[in-house]
Amino acid sequence: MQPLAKLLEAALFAASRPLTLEELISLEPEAGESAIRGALDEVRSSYGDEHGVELVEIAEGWQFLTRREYAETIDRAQFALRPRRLSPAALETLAIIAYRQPVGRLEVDEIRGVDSGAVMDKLVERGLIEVVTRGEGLGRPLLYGTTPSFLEILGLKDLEDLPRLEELSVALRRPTPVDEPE
Amino acid sequence: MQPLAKLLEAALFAASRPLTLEELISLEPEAGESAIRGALDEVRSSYGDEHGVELVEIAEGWQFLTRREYAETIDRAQFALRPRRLSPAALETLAIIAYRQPVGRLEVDEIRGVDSGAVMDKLVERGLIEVVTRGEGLGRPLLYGTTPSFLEILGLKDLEDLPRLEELSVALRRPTPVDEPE
Amino acid sequence: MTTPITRDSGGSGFVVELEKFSGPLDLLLHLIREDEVDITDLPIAKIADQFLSVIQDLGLNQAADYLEMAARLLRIKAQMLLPRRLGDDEWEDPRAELVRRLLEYQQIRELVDWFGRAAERKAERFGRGYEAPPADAPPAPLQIDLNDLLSAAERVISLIPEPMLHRVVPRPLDVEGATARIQALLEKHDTFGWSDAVGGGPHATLVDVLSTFIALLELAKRSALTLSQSEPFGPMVIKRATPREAA
Repeated sequence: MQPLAKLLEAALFAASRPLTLEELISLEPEAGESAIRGALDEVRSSYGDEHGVELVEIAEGWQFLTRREYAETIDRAQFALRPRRLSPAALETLAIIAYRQPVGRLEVDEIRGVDSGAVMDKLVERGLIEVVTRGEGLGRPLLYGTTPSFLEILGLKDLEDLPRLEELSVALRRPTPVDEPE
Repeated sequence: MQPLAKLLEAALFAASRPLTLEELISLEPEAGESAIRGALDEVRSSYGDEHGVELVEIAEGWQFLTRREYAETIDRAQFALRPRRLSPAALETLAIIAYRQPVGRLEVDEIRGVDSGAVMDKLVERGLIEVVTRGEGLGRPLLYGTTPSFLEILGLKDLEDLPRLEELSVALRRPTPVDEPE
Repeated sequence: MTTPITRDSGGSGFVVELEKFSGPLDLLLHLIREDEVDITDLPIAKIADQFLSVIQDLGLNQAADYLEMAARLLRIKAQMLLPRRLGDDEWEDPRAELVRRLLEYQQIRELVDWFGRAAERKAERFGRGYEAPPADAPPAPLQIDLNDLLSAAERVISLIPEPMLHRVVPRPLDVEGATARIQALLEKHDTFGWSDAVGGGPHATLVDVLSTFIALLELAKRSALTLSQSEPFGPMVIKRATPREAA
């Protein structure tokens, strides 16, 4: 590709939205419109059938898009592209909520000794916890509990299936080599 | 390009962050690792000097990035967001965590000689560090480590890419300019 | 944050910006560089005096981190003055710990420069700017191992000094009661006054008043009634909403 075409390619790739011809011209105003049009053609034809992406003219301008035939595979893999395991912080927060539900954010913060707001938001987003009610007292805080999908993921029938904490404390207190980074 | 290479190209193009080999394999699990590696090579070599973007190994994965030479033009046109700069305090904290991970807040405070809680909270918020485990001892302090996003913002392949402390020995020499290094 | 402060020190004349220092160690290193002295053989008396005068000038003598360092420097300075016997092998240089920290910190600063440069270089390359809207993919098959959850619970338990008891805060406000009372009044009267609504006459407590007030606002919000006052601080008139108003 010519330098001008390579510049357009880079700009179209980095842009968060389709770029209009005017915007592309503004990248290198001295080049002039016809040179930009030519360079745009060059970019488009270099992404022919030989590539997994193509330069597409859509209503608002030009944009690189993945070819339709790969869209489904990529979409399907999307979830796989995200980390599937919870961080230690998320697990701790989840454990507190599982055993103390319904429980408010302040109480979780207090037990963990750190602000847990962001972690809890993530857990809500992932559908593992949800607001189940409001507490009594000042400001009627939102109280959280675990969701059915939490049980489902762990393969538990209901919350009664969770091991009781008393057993847990005794059983796991010392000998386990906790906190081995994976 | 072969169909598998085109699929990888499309996926890498669509992602706005680096994809790990594992993630690429999950696109087409039946293909197997070596075929994926081969296809990855095919994609990389087809984006040689001939393009405005290139496939870069970064943050334990691969990502298409624009070539450096177009940075200024793209920046000037403001089509793309430039990452926010990190403050010296944030960089200092990151440096300590990068080299000492997993490391607790107290140790960071001690090395820096100042309270680093607020800075660390910001870094967690920006996804550059995360709690990786809890330490032994009193209060079982949260221990932090760096995330792939940390590698990404510095453009590093992995933690091995960080300069070795021995290489920094200049800093340990006497600061007086008259002292010739031996 | 803070305005830059210029300080002229003797002949060397250096300009100090407060934001430039990320802490007392940074300031200390700065002084050492200015004076071109040997870190490993720190002229502690001189450096301590300079440190004190700089934090005084910059108003940093209010900051705990800097004060702590100032105290440490003065202690080391005093220890250096203590007589020691010749050939005393046991003698430990009181500066040793500070020097170790300074060297370590200097290394960190070196890394900061490296990190800064690396980030600058990375910023010259852009990733894909466009993020496709999330696909309607099936929900992520998140994996949580029961053992992981249990050891997380165990970690949490180990943090709790003693079993926590639930504090049940009694809820003194009786908004439901007040609402019922007002609704009963609305059945019978088109209009009534605030004191009717509160009920309890002279025995009404603050809790009664608050409960009634919240109930009235709630009912007004639900368009069950309207509230009006003829003048500021005048008596409140409560009126049953007409069906049209309620609609």
